Amino acid sequence: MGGELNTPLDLAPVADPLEGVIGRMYGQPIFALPKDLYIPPDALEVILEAFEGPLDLLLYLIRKANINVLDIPMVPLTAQYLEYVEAMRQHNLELAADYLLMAATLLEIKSRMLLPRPPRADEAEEIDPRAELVRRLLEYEQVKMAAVRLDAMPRVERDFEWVGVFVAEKVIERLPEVSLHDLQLAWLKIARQSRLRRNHTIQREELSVREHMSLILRKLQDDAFVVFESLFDPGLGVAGLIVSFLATLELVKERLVVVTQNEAFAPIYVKRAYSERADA
Amino acid sequence: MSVQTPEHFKLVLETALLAATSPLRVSELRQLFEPDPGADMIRRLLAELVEGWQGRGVELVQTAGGWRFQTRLEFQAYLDRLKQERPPKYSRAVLETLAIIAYRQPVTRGDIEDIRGVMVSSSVLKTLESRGWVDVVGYRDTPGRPGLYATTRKFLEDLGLRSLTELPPLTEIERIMDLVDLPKTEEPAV
Amino acid sequence: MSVQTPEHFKLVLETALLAATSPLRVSELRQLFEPDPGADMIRRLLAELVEGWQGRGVELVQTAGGWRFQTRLEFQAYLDRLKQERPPKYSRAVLETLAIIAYRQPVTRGDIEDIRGVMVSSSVLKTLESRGWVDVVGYRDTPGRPGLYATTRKFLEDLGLRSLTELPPLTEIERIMDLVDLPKTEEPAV
Repeated sequence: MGGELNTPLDLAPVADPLEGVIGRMYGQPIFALPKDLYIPPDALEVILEAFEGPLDLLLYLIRKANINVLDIPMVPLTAQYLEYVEAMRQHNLELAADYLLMAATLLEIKSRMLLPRPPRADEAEEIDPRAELVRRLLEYEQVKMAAVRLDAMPRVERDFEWVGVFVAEKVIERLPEVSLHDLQLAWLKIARQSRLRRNHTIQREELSVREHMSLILRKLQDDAFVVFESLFDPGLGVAGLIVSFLATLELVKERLVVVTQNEAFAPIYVKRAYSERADA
Repeated sequence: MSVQTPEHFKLVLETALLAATSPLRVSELRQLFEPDPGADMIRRLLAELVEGWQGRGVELVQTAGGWRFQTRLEFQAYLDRLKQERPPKYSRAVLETLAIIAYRQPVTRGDIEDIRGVMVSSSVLKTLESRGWVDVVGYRDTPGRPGLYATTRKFLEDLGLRSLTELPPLTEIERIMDLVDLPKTEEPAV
Repeated sequence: MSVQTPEHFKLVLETALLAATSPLRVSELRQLFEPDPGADMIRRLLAELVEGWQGRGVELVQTAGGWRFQTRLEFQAYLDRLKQERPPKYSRAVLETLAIIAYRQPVTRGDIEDIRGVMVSSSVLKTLESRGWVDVVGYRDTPGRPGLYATTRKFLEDLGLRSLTELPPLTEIERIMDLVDLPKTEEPAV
């Protein structure tokens, strides 16, 4: 180790041990840097890599020595910082440019503080050369603390899990939905093809007749003769019966059903005019 | 958290199963505890959990891969509502064919073609038949004896109608048509 | 299933929330029901659900994206026993970068470097981006047009926060300075 590393420092002695183990030497935990800054070669890398950069290193030195951040003694701090940087260089640690830049900054502040102050009247406006460094140190320390707190906050997958139970699904084909509005629009498009103007005359009454035409045809599904009267459901009331009768007449007119009666007053039978089976 | 009561074991089991992304075997569930309470204990607690979740929308079931919580099928209809996917739509041909059958029934395929002025493909009618909305209720006495299509009771039920007469009257449609025709002339850009 | 009692509504809500893979907003939960019971009703039922899940290993919480069930912290020690891999631990570089983005957003990489006093490696930002916690929300109108980083909603959700205002407040600079003297007198052991 270089002799300058053993140089006693002007800083206040270390009051408290570090919070935790910062490294291990020959299997023994290292809780704090030795006061005389003698750093065992094996531990140096561990210690230096623990710093996140020059600000972090400076903060460490300041806090360790229990210095008032607002009144940093630049001479000893700069000296100690440079010793660390020199130790890094000697151990061929990759020395980030940031550390060198900070070294230059410290030296500059130090020299500015050593210069005699210009005889100026308005001392109030004089800016402490350390002000910017102090601001950066405090801001960084703030972020450092915020990072620790963020890390301590409960976080999914580390401190808790999200619940998401399996969704049992019957595979159902999604069928299109049709509304009355859809049907209206569909008819609208048909009507637009002007050939269909006559269809506009369809009335509610006629629709019910057509409905009953379908119902009667449905009753005749098995191609057998059906007694005429059985086509009418008395539960429909008079109006319903009339509609059913009109539907039957319409079916006859459109030759969709055949009505037969063997003789007067004999039972009237109704049958579908044609069936698929008859075609075959 | 260190209370080793069966109730607490059950809470841990339940929590692990609710958070799990795949089914958990009894052997895995045993690893939740130290010391190992044994497979019998786990199974007994699982049975109690199954019991405890009766009547809820989620149930604890044993699958080939192990135990897992899953939603009950009866709740699928609700969960489906949260899905963003839009329901499929019928083509214009299908809707127009359906409208013609509804208003002009019973009609043959030829009638539908006359009204629409275009051929009606078999797939259109098959779509409506397989949906159970139309069927052939008879045959017309014309060459080829074409089938007569009519709407079914299921059609009425699915559209929430008691009878065809509850279909919007065509006069109303005509009025709507006039309204719909308006934008053509007034808002050509839309 | 058609019983429209508050108890049944609660079952449906609970089921949807247990099955959801992402938080559900009140507006989404309203879609579960027809007719819409209204936001107030949903909120009241949610409050009852929160109450009903007291003492269990799982709790209903409100995060940035809406409501969701999550396991209670006290149960993580058990759940960890089933885990094959440990969740990632983040380096100080990653955590400090995250803190700067969270508290100072939107910030450029240059801003982060100024505050930390060191270069920020690409891997640090990539770690945060691939976790889905930060992303580029715009570009600053300076030479090179550097990207502006901000935290995402996933960041809030992963930390169980409803908004950035729920982040722990930054230690005030004055407090930091006071800390210099604190350990000597008040907290020597900590």
